[in-house]
Amino acid sequence: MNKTVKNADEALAGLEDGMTLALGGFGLCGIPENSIAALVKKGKKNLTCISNNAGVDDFGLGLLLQKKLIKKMISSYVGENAEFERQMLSGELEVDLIPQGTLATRLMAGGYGMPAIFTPAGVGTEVAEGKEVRRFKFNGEEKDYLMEYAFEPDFSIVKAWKGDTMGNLIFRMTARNFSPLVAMAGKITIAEVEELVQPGELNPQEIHLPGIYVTRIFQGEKYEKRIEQRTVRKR
Amino acid sequence: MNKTVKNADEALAGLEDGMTLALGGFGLCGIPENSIAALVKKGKKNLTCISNNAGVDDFGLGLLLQKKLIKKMISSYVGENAEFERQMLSGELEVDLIPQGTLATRLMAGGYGMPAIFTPAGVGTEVAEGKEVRRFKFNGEEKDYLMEYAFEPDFSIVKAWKGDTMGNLIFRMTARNFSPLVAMAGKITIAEVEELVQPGELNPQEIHLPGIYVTRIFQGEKYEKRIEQRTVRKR
Amino acid sequence: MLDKNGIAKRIAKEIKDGYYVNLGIGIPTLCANYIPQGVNVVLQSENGILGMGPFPFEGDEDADLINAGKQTVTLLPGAAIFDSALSFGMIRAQKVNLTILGAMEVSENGDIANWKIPGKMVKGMGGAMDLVASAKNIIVAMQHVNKAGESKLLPSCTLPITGLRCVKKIVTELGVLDVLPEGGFKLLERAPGISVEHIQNATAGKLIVDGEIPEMILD
Amino acid sequence: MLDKNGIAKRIAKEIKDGYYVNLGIGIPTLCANYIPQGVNVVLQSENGILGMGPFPFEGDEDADLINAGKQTVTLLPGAAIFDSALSFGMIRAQKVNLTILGAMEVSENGDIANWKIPGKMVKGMGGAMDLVASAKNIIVAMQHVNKAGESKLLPSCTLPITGLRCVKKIVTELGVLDVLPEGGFKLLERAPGISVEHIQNATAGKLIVDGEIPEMILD
Repeated sequence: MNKTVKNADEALAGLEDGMTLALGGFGLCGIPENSIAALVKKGKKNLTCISNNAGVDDFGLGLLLQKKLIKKMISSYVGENAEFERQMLSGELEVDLIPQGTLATRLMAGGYGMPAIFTPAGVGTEVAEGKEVRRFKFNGEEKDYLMEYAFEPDFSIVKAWKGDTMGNLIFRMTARNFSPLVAMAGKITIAEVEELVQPGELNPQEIHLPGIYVTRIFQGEKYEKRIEQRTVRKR
Repeated sequence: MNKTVKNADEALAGLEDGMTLALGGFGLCGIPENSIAALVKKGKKNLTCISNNAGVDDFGLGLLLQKKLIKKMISSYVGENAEFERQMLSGELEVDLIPQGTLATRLMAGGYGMPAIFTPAGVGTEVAEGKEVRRFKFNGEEKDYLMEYAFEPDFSIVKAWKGDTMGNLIFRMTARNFSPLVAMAGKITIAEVEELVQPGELNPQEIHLPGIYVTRIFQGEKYEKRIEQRTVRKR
Repeated sequence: MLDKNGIAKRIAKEIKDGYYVNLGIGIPTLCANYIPQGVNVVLQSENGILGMGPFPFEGDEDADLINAGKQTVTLLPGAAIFDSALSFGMIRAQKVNLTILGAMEVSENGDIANWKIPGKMVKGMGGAMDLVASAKNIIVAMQHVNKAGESKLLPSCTLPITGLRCVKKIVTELGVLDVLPEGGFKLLERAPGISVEHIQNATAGKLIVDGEIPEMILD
Repeated sequence: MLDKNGIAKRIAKEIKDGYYVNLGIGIPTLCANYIPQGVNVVLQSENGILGMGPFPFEGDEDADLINAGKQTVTLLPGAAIFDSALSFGMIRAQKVNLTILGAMEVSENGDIANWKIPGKMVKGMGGAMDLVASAKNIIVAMQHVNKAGESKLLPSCTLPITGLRCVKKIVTELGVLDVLPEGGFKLLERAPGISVEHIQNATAGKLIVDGEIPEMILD
């Protein structure tokens, strides 16, 4: 069961204009750098991208925005990105802002085969418009919940720290973030890894995402791992 | 943030007659042996137990059944237990049999703050009686799902392999099973561990259940780890 | 007429390279022994394993490593361990390509009954209801008739249902049958030495015999 | 009148031993610097950390270890890392004892607006809507009035709502106020040198002044 492909280009086989992509990462942390570069090169248009953030002007999903490849972003937090702002305000780019926990849980729901979930996030706000509201008693409290639907992206693209050729993934530190959830939601799931190893080299107990969710895997050529907010203490 | 208690007895402080308990384990694999022994000693009655299985006659939850401490079992698979059968057929013991995935997901829903979930398991069967059925399109297919409610046990009791004093847990092999889900659902959660370590001794990336879900933790005195079906190959 | 290993052997031919497979208790478990050379499959056990291996060598049993039948097992290289919620999550999300399980009855529209006999001690459905409600591809391994000689392939199930319209294929000691979406058991193959008439007599539900029915080839 | 650090210092007194706390961006982040000795707390960051530590020493930054504000951070002993779904799971399940965040407006019934100004570039709600919808105990850290001198404590919010009836306590540069379940801002403490009248003038919503209002004690 070898899921290895040569590179990002080969991994993206089958991607078409107008498809929906989900991408892992939080800010610039844990983003699939090599796949994003390949997406830019490939130039498929009118993409809908599900990703917590939209990158910065010259890195991450910002690179796709510059090429005007994205029709719609589904995110919880954007900004830090002038081209994004320009496209959004001019109406070139559709933006669907949703609560961060809702985003994460809708991806998880896709991977868990649950067509919908309930969350209190957004009740009474414009996020609730047009959505089904339902009252539940939970944790000793009666309150309203929104019903939110699972995401089912055509392609899911994530970066992991280590992966084996069967697709089992281990993430490093907070580069985990949305990535396992993104990976489990995809109809086709691409994992790029910093280190690709043979089956048996990862401890079965330490795997964050079982390979059954991964369709194609490759070792990324290089990783810049840019830091968005370098905050430090003096020694 | 030290959650250590001396032993199972101390961990069970606050347990009362008639409460609902969820217990980790699959068959006899990964069951909280020391806590079960303490429950027998404590003798609180009319307990409702949520557990995938009900143990065997002389081990696991079978020990509570012998003492007639359990009023109701919520499980996916029972049997292998003559006393269980006797109490069930005589009507002394209520038994609510539910699909295994439903059991797991209802526990998870408790820990994830989701009051209800949807699953296709049991649609069209007697499990669906009295439950809300809802049609969704998911994965290219329209089908019916049951709405099932989150579990909110008064006490959750699990056994882990390693844990630190802050309650972070790591499970070994398939002794993981329901245990992280049980642990996250409890109003009060007790973890007994084979090895209790200091904060910093566990790798933060390898933790299966973050300590925020654990109320009390102790190192079990000893573990028998009985095997239910010893199946082997000849060398 | 096939014995249990024969049924398992025939079903194993349905397992394709690259499949993730969940094997139920009994005959389905035996299928693992007959997976053809060169066919790479990963076995899922719903208590939280992908990459389940054979039973351990004597003395190597690990109480913390069992399958959904509570039997001691081993892991193969590339295995992964997870909790029960994720296990049924991947089942519900239809990431498991094939589910093989036993049945007490199957109806001609694909309903399955395999968890409960009213009036008898009920042990529970375990993961069966989740599996049959979710899997896209379900093969039933069972005897064609019960111990009383009554057909288990029925117009409709008489026992409490485990799942509706879910069984796609049935392999019994007598033959191989597809359950058609429009209803009916379509006979595909006969077991060695078994006549169509024999199968017809053992099938209470609607049997569809279309043209010559070949004898199955096992090796 | 308190500066930002003063507000953070006062809020830090609300953090009790054994609390799991989520700190928003801005003033709330500063609270971590003033947690009293002997009070053990665990900081949660919604991108997947329990046990977040201070910023790293220069040169120790790790691109894979950031907080929800995308700042490089460290882990303390006993930390745990998890994915975003579990992170919001524990928030929704109310395992996080205290959430401290900023606001543009708070209404006298506890509604909060802090994510969107119509007509301006909208950056998104991030995790704020999840946090305010779920947390049992929410303290808002903010300025009492905006840059135009208008009160941010209102009869009802004028900006798009982030969450309904969720704020329990507000600490501003002028004082400490509880939001009462039946509605109204109950003044609990005045900032050093600030009069009740000053606070009354800066509060557009219903202010409840019951008896003598003490000046706050910060050390």
